[in-house]
Amino acid sequence: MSDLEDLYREVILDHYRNPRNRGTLTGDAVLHAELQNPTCGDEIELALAFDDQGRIADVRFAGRGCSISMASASMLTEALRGKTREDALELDRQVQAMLRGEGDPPSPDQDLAALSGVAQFPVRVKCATLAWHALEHALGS
Amino acid sequence: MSDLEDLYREVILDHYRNPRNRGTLTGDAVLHAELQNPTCGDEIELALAFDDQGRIADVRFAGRGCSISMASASMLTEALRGKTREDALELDRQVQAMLRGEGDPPSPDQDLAALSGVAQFPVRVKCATLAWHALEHALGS
Amino acid sequence: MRPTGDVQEHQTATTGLFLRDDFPILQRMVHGVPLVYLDNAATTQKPTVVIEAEAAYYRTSNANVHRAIHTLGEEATRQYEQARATVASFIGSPAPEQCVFVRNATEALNLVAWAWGMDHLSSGDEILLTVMEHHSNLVPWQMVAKRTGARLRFLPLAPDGTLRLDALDTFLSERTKIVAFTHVSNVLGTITPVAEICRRAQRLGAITVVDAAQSVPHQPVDVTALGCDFLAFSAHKMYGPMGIGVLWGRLERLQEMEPLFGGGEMILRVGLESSTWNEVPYKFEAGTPNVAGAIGLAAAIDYLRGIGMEAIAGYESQLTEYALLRLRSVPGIEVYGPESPRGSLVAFNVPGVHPHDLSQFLDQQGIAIRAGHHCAQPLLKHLCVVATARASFAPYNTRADVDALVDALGRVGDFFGHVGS
Amino acid sequence: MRPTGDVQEHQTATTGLFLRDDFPILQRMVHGVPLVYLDNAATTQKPTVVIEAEAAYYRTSNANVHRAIHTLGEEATRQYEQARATVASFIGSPAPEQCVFVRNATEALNLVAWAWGMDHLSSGDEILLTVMEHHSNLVPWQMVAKRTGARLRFLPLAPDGTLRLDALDTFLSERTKIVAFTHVSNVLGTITPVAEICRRAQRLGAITVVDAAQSVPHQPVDVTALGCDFLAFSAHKMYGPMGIGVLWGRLERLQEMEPLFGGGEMILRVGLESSTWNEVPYKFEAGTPNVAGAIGLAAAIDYLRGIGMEAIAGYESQLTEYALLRLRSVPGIEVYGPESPRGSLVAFNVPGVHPHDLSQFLDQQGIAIRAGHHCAQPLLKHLCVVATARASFAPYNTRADVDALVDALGRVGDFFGHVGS
Ligand SMILES: Cc1ncc(COP(=O)(O)O)c(C=O)c1O
Ligand SMILES: Cc1ncc(COP(=O)(O)O)c(C=O)c1O
Repeated sequence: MSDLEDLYREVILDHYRNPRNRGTLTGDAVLHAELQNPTCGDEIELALAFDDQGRIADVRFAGRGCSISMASASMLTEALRGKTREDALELDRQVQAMLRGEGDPPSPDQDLAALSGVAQFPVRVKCATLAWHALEHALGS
Repeated sequence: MSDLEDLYREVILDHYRNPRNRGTLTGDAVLHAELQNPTCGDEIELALAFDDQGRIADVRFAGRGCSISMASASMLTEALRGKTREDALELDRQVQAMLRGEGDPPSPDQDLAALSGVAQFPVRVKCATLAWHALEHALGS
Repeated sequence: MRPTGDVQEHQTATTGLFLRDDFPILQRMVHGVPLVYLDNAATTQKPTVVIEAEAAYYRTSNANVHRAIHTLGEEATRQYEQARATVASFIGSPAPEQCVFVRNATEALNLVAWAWGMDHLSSGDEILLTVMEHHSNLVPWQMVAKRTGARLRFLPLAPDGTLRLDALDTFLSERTKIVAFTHVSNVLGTITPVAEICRRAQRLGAITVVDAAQSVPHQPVDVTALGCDFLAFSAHKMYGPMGIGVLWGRLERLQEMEPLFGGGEMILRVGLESSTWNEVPYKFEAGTPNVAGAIGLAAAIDYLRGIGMEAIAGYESQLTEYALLRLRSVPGIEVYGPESPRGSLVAFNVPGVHPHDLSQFLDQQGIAIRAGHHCAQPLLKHLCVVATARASFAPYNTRADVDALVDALGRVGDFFGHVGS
Repeated sequence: MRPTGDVQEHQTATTGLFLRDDFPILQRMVHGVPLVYLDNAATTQKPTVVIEAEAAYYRTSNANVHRAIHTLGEEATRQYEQARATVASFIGSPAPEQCVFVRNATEALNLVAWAWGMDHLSSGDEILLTVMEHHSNLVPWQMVAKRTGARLRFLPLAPDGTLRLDALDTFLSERTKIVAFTHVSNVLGTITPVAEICRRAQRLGAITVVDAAQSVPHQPVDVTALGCDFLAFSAHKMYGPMGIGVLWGRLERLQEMEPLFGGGEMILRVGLESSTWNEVPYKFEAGTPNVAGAIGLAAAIDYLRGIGMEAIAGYESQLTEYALLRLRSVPGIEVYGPESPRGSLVAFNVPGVHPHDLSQFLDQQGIAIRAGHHCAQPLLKHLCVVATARASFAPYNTRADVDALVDALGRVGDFFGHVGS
């Protein structure tokens, strides 16, 4: 079962079982996005709060989905904190490329690197990108 | 070329080269019909005049088409003369059955019997039945 | 192909009612283990006779139909119309011309919705559906309702997943112009009482549209006995090719219906400004049809008849009963839909494991099931779930396939472990 | 398949540019003589690689696409989307998603007419067509004009069968919303200056729809160079399977266009009362698509590319020139259409012999041509004929095939004799 273990690496299952930053945010400086995966109906809501310097101060997610989509969302919330809008979009580009099998992980020692196995499972790529597409919507890009 | 000669029997080619009863009719007791073969655009117009006893006194046809459709029309005009509406429809049924390969010619010594070879050529059946469908339209059946 | 025989004998056999050897893909390995294909409600596998029927047509008789005066054209036309006659006799259609060839059940349902609906619906009219319709029998009616001002209503379900027939009279009225509903639900497996609904709908002057995508492949279906106005199904779910399906209609309905698509074949006479239509069914078949597909569908029907639809229904119902029994032994599992009668499919959820993950896990052991909303989002919302897993059976499946599935389900919890929320 | 090579060499060869052995049906005898297939504009024959591509798909990877999380589903989805990418690169589409899979060119044209036309046309608007359109690019516009109150106008032909481009400016105005026209006429063989018409139409804000059913199979076609908004063609006329075709569109146009059919796959979210659509191209592909057909089309494109579209165009143009020359030697023959450039087909009439009879006579000698109105009744009325014969060529045809045709035409008068009127 090596393929399967490559997809479901321990760190992914950990994020799935113990999701980070679940919840939502309110306030004027908060950007929201809500997205659905047409393949399966899985849903995600993302909320981003910026600080005065234009950096992401807090990120929360809510929704229902499979281990891949929920772990990807959980990792996203951790990876975005402290980033500017431009940095966030750059990370998004790198992650999307990795998920399509067209690039290396943004940083090999991040949890996100564990998602690189998804590229072998084209139908699951949609699960893994759901949170990242929501990010693009939230940032209006 | 036996198949071809079976389709194009001499009497058919004769009716095609020398069509009987071409033209049209006018008057109150005249029934008209105009029909087109969707396969090819061939057209036929049929005119039927009845006498006091309800018998067909005169039949004329006009139109453009292939040898099979024109010969069939020409033969129809000859075969109908003197027939009542019911007799004409009975003949129509017999000819249509023959053309579908499901029945004998109405009368083996009539010119119409020559059309029995058409049954082997399904696409041409539409050509041969054009005049007879026009007859049904004219008789309102 | 197996001769129609003693059904009893096959039920216990491990070889299936269809011979697995008839289906080349079933010899295939997936992740190093033999394929166990349990996604038949999505699409079925194809026997060699179907694959070969299409190939043979292309190798020997390929031509455009209806217009050519040459040998290939005549052969192609004869085979295409013979396929229509085969379909007609399979579903008890009084005449072949009542069977319109389309791409799939979805197109058939859209054709009725647009071509019949647009000219016969107006503001205040009602279209009665059920909450368990596949999107293909829901979205077209939403679109047509929006254009015509008609209103959609939905017959509810009883807690066991059957239709609330007792509520039918409160939903049916003189305003009801169309009642469109599935014969077999692709999620719950519910079998609806088509004949009774049609009778009650027609008494009030409504026309009836039956989505038979999940029934025609699995049980004898006779349009005359059902008494419906329209019936839709797809070849690819009944062992036939993709790209071909059927809309069956009552002759009067088809005759009073304007064509939706214009083009070659469907016309009688074309002028620059306007045209007149050819007769039924040709007025609905604009452009070059999928001749090979129709021939492949006829080959599938011949294959099915060689076994017998009664035998197929009997075999599948026993297999599904066995699957229900075994699945219910999985701790915590939730199984959807009525007990019996039901179509040959079971939707379920295993606690703590999302259907996507479940499906991925099973695939690794060669088992193909479906996970998701099954194109029935309103029904899933009604069931309060975002997705389910679904195993669906064909006569090449066996008890051993069910055992493989259930055994794997027993291991899935260990793999994903306990999930908090 | 023959490697791209010295075109000169092939022109004189008697074997064709395609290897006849690649096409199983060409081995066939008709009435005891070898088949000479000259009805390629109606539908082309299929090489083994295409027949086998469909069969191989069914034998190894058949599944429903886009939703399944299992190996077969992933393979099927990958092959289906790969086929879309193959189509896109073949016609120079900036992106694969601009290629919508439909049944045939007819459906593609109807989709534009209904889905784009219904929402963008209103009373007083004009749709500009030409008098030589195939019914598939005429009847849909008649239907939509009738529903919207738009008016049809027709660009006339010069006596030689070319478009009266000099009249274009008098037909084009701010009222013109759509200009829909054929790239290559299926009767006259006329090749229209697509890029110029698109440029002039777009200057006035009209969208352009190109019927490429007779061009994509025979010459390099690049949608970017043509500059059109939509382009339609069928696989079965380009050595691919029946039941699959393509609507290509500019991204903005496809995005602003509502879907016509509702159902599975084309939705994002479905509620009971309303739904939201999936993205392009999926919102136009409701229901289970013809996956095998798309894969077969991609195999046909690979086959064509192996030879090269330039080589094909060159070979066919020389063969057509030869056919024109030889046909004109038949006493009294009437040949329709311009001299050159022209598509690889010739429509003609032999005096005193109706095309039906001619076609039947030729069939007896193994020669398949077409006879009739070629789904272009308005054009035939313009030519003052009810029907014509038509020979149309593919790269498996040779000068020997043309010779067989012309020799037979020399004998047909004897058979039918002189016809009075
Ligand atoms: C110019 C032209 N347009 C459209 C069509 C319609 O193609 P199809 O029947 O494959 O939809 C044809 C072929 O019949 C054609 O020649
Ligand atoms: C009940 C039901 N209706 C309609 C459909 C649509 O069938 P198709 O995708 O072949 O058009 C399906 C299958 O997906 C179905 O299960």
